[in-house]
Amino acid sequence: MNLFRQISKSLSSSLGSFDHGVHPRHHKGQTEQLAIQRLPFGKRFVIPLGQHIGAPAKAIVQTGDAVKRGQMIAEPGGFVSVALHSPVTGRVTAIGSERYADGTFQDAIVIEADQYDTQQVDVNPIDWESLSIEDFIGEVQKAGIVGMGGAAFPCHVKYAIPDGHNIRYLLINGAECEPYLTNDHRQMMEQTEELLYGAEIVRQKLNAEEIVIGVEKNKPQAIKALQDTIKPGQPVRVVPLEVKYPQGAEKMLIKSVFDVEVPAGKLPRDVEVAVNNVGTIIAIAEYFQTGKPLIERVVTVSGPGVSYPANLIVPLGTSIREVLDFAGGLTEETRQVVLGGPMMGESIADLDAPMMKGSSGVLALTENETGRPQEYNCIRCGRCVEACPYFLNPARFARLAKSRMYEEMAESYNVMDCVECGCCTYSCPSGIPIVQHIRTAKDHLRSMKGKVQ
Amino acid sequence: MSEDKIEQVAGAEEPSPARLIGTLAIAGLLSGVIIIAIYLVTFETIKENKARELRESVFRVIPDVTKMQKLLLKEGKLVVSYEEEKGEEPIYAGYDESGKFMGYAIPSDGPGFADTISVLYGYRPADRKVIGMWILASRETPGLGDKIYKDAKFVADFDDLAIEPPIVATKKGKKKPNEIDAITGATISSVAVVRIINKGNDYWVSKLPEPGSEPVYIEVTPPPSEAGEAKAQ
Amino acid sequence: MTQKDPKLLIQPGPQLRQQMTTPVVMRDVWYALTPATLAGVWFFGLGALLVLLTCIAGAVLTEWYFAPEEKRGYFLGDGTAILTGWLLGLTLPPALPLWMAFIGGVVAVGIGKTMWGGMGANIFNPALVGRAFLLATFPIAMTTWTAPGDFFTIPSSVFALPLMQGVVDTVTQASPLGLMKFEHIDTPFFDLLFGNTSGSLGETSGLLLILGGGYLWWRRDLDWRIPIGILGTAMIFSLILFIVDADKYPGPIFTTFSGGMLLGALFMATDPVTSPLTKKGTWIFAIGIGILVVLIRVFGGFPEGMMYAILLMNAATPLIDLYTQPRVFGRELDSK
Amino acid sequence: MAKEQHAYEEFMKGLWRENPVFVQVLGLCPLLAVTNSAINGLAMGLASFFVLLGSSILVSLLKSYIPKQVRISCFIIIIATFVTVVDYSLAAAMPVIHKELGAFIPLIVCNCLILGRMEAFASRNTLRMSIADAFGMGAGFLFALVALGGVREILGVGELFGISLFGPNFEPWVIMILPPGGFITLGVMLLYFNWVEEKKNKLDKQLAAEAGVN
Amino acid sequence: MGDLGWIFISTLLINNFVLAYFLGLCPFLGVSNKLEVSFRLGLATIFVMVVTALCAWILNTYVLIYAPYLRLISFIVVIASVVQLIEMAIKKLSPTLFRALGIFLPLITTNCAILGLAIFATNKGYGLWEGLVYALGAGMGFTLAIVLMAGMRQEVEKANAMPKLIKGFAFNLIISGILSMAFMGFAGLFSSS
Ligand SMILES: Cc1cc2nc3c(=O)[nH]c(=O)nc-3n(C[C@H](O)[C@H](O)[C@H](O)COP(=O)(O)O)c2cc1C
Ligand SMILES: Cc1cc2nc3c(=O)[nH]c(=O)nc-3n(C[C@H](O)[C@H](O)[C@H](O)COP(=O)(O)O)c2cc1C
Ligand SMILES: Cc1cc2nc3c(=O)[nH]c(=O)nc-3n(C[C@H](O)[C@H](O)[C@H](O)COP(=O)(O)O)c2cc1C
Ligand SMILES: Cc1cc2nc3c(=O)[nH]c(=O)nc-3n(C[C@H](O)[C@H](O)[C@H](O)CO)c2cc1C
Ligand code: SF4
Ligand code: SF4
Ligand code: SF4
Ligand code: SF4
Ligand code: FES
Repeated sequence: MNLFRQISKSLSSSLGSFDHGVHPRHHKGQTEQLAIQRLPFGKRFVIPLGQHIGAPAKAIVQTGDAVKRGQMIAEPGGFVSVALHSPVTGRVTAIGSERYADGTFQDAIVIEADQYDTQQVDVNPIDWESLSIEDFIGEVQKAGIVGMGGAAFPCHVKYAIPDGHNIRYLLINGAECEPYLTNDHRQMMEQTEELLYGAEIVRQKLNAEEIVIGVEKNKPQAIKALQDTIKPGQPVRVVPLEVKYPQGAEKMLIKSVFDVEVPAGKLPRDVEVAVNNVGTIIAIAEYFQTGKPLIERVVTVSGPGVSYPANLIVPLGTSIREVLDFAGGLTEETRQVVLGGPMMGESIADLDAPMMKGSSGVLALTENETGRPQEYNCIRCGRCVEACPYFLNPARFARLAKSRMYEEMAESYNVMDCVECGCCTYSCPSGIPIVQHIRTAKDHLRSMKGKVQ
Repeated sequence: MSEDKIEQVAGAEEPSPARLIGTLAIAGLLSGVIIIAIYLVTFETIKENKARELRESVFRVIPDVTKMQKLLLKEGKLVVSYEEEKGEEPIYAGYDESGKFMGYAIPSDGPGFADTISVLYGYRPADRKVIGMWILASRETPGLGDKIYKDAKFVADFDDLAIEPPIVATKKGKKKPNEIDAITGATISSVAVVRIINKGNDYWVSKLPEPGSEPVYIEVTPPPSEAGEAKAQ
Repeated sequence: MTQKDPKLLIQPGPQLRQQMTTPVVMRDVWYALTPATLAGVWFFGLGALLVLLTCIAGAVLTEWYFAPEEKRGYFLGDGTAILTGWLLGLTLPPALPLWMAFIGGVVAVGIGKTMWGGMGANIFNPALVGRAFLLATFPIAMTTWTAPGDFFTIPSSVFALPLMQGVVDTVTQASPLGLMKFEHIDTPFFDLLFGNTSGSLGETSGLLLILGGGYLWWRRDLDWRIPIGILGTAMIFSLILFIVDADKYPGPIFTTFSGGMLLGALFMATDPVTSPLTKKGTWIFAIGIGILVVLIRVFGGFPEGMMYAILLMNAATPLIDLYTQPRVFGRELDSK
Repeated sequence: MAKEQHAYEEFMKGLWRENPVFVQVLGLCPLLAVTNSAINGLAMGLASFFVLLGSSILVSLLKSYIPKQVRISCFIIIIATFVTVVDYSLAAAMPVIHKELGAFIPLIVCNCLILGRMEAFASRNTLRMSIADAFGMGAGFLFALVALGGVREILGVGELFGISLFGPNFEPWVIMILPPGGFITLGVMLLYFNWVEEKKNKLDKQLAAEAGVN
Repeated sequence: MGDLGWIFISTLLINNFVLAYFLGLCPFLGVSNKLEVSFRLGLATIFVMVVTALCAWILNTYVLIYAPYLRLISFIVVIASVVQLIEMAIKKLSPTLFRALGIFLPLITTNCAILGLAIFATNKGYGLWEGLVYALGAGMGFTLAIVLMAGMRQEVEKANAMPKLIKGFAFNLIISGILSMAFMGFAGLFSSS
């Protein structure tokens, strides 16, 4: 048995992948050859105070204030929180409730751009080498940098390594396993130098031994660009990965690259790894090279419902409508607009909602992609079980959730370990919205827990 | 009697162990008396019923007999027995009116389709033939396996059946003297009956006395049932 | 208010779905069964077709009767009632009285499926529940095999009055399994492959069944582990017995191609609803069936054990599922 | 008179409203094991009836003398005594039936219905009420046995109490007299009882609602 | 197949106490909603059955040949006392098990499977070894049946899809019927060849 395990283990590790997962068509052809373009500045920018995981930021400007591009307009609201900066030079016209992409209302700062400003910023490099780790973390927080891989988790928190832990590897997540998205791909090709520079900064600050960049094999140009740019002797390694969703989920990535499982409920640092998205690292590099905080990001605009797909640098706070208009507007057939990737992203209720730090893509989907099969009873085909990268039992979740046996889902089946990657729902022939059931269960369990405490 | 009175009885201080044991003893005694009484009342009839049933079965498998006696194997020899004796498998000898030996009735059992099948069959040592078969107990499927006793044709196949070479059940129509026709749809049960008889033969045939020297019928002895009854009294 | 974009859908993720849906899966099984069914009807004649259709009618009517009125279209739309009736029909003797076939369809769906809460909730294979019921209820009619014959001659037993016995007036002939079990007579491989033998309506043409199974495998509708596991186990087991005593025990080829082995392994054990969820569980399930089939066929009271083997392993499926839960990612790492 | 009414109530309760089999689902083992024909059901039912009645009378009479701690043992001894009596009497009077019912007569001892009645009723009530209760429960059990045996015999062999119902060409439903048939038939009968019950409840509710409106 | 082997297989599978003889239905239907408890009850039953077979043999050999009329009473009393002892032992050794089995331990005593075992073994005229193997087969058959049943019941209760009308005993009886039908497949095992 042991031997068998070892053989299967070595086999799976040689493939550079994790077990289970799904293979949706990746649809990246539309944009992967398109160079990143800059989206012209619009007129009105909406900067939500809570666009990252953790406490919302606190506004430090008032209605009527003039602000400059790159100027801090909100300070972190706690440790797990980051600063916000104005994406344009202009004037604060309002601070109040604004509509979000998902249709809810939340506090935001509204800035009217100054039509006549050049929107240039001064270059102010920061001497990172002399910073202590604490100061470095402070700088990253001040720069407003959050995870660009989708979760928008404040980046500096990951760098606050408690005593007794150390980081051996800085793992850069260039998997980009979500279909349609090519922003990471283009950045790895076009901003290779910045990426390696930023990685070196983080590596030195964290005292890591090596930088490892994991890239799915369907991005050969990115892999080549990286390999060509790495200087001999530099502690950087590029690992090509099997094309499979969710290769980019951090625990999957760690498994694929190092063949190590991060124990449930633990963080990557517990296996001596820090994981950052490509975009995150480039944002750090830019901040220390030029002093420019996180005020714009690269966004893929794609999908069959967009006339001219593109990879765009978008100033944060720009409305989704402007982004889409730049890409030629929506076609007649569009049924749905998604912020982020089609697997993890969310439907947009309101096109006037702003782009945020975590918005990696704007996708317009047609009937073909969004049509849902009629829901049938689970036929226990096991496809979801074979898809779940966390080896959970989604069929059981769906069944138990229907009979509202939430406690059992947690006690016997570890529902809380689910990362909601969507593989199960994707693969279910009976059209059961398993992830939705899981979310309901988790909400219920969390609220029960809240009540007990 | 009202509820509270019960409560009183129950809630009273622990009765002494002596009282408990006493109650149980009285209950036991009472029940013992009743049981022995009913036993004595019914004993004779039950015994008779059983004996009658046995006699009927034996008479069924050995044609033309009117008398029988029980035989036990003792130190390699068959001896006549009148009493309930444990441990030994009995067989029965049948005689006609004149006391002439007609054949043995041999019980045998073995696995059938459902549960154990118990068979009683008649055997005539003179020409080494099975001369009758009756099922004492079986749980074979009604409508299928139960044809081994409900199907007259099948039962009749055993009325004149050579035992050498060992009996076989065939599905192609019996041709040889040692063959019987298996019942269609109940082949398993048919084969089982055959196997059970072969098993009985394997065990008994070599142990039976030479033809001609069978135990003679002893008229004077009381029939087994009376012997038992005498003992009980 | 932004009502400029009224068409936008809001739905929770993931937005993408793979293409296969449950009704499509079920229809694929229909297509896969068609060649073997046509062959069965060709060999056994129109009577067989009537038996098959009656089974389907019994199954579908029962499904319809018990479905809530407003959801009838939905209940019947998944195509499983027809499939259940169809598969049941394929396992029946071609000259079975129609009223019995109808009862089989009713029991299959009524007790095999509806009672449990409809599609997906049952633990036992509905078609086999129907068949097991019929076999235990009408054992004689269910083991009366007619020989392949004239296409237009319908045995009069087919039209027996309800509750009354059928009189079989066509040629009856022991099935290859019966011949093997009770008389140790082998049937030529060629006949087993092409179906010119007596037996259940749809089980006789090995080749066409494999063709259908191959189609399902190609469509990814069935888990190849189940047929491979069953056939492999049964072949190994029977090979061992064959080596021990070639006169008494059937060989692996006969075992594989005779009786309901292929129909069961390819179409009935693979019923996703009643087989385990995980790969490991699936292997256990398949190997269990393989062992039980040979055990019952060779040592048991019935010539054919496929149905009982599948039902028994169906009963064990909840336990198999329970004990083959995959180890959750990142949990119990130390138990390695 | 009130008492009379009461006893009648107790009787009807056992026979129908709290039928030991269909409502309380007690005493299943002997019930299923012997009911492959109506006559066997009848015999078993009568035997159980007798044991229940006899034990009820005795327990009710002796209730104040039996200490609580050993009451179960005493009940069992009493029941076992009556069972032995039935066993021997049946063997003497009706050997054929006795052979059919075989080992299941002694198993009446284990019938939880009987022990349950001793514990729950006879040991707490007057002789009169206990008799009424035993009559009701016994009759209810008997009714269930005969009903189940009847259904199984009718379908299983096409006869009722040995009288052929459908003529010689009837195709018997063999499963009915086999064990699975026992389970399934009883299951379906319980289902029927549930259904009747639900219909009645619905009707009651409807009537109540109508009464409320008026 | 040797005689002992056949006795074992026969009671385990072919003439399963629950599924073919309808013995031990109360625990079979009553306790089979939880797998864990069912399994333990099964083990307890195996144990009690083996002890019962031993007691029955002793009684048969040394007591009942002199007083056959005491058969029923003596079986009941002896088995009840033995179970009482076991109950006390379990209470001491494993309070958890005791709690899990709850009221069912005493029920094992008045369980007809136990008495049935003693009576059938006597009727069949089994000796000591045959009786013990018979008990083992019967107990394991009971365990097999109740564990399968518990697995299925847990599963359907989770799915919770069956119509309200049939829930409960009716449903469990019909599942038992199907299981019993499936076990018919073992009929004739090792007796045909
Ligand atoms: C199902 C799933 C898929 C993910 N896919 C990606 C991905 O393709 N690329 C990526 O950078 N991060 C992805 N993530 C986020 C990573 O887990 C991880 O949070 C991120 O790489 C950390 O870097 P960041 O904090 O710099 O974003 C995914 C997360 C989940 C749960
Ligand atoms: C309270 C808390 C503390 C965290 N601390 C760390 C940390 O110290 N190091 C780290 O790499 N990630 C840390 N994370 C982030 C998670 O590992 C993970 O990257 C984040 O939830 C987003 O994951 P995703 O981008 O894969 O979706 C923390 C998350 C939370 C909620
Ligand atoms: C429910 C059922 C009960 C059966 N009962 C018996 C039986 O008691 N005895 C028996 O020999 N065959 C019985 N059989 C039939 C056997 O399984 C087997 O098919 C038969 O013995 C083969 O005989 P044949 O080749 O003559 O048809 C039964 C079959 C079924 C379906
Ligand atoms: C590959 C496959 C095999 C199937 N086999 C059967 C079968 O043997 N019997 C049956 O009633 N339904 C079968 N079905 C249909 C369906 O799964 C079944 O009716 C469910 O058990 C009903 O809940 C099958 C479906 C598929 C996809
Ligand atoms: S964030 Fe999602 S889309 Fe991007 S690489 Fe990770 S898994 Fe793939
Ligand atoms: S959403 Fe949760 S349960 Fe479903 S596949 Fe992903 S991790 Fe597994
Ligand atoms: S994929 Fe869907 S139908 Fe298949 S087992 Fe999972 S939940 Fe059930
Ligand atoms: S108490 Fe006895 S009769 Fe009643 S259900 Fe339980 S075992 Fe059956
Ligand atoms: S009646 Fe058989 S166990 Fe209760």
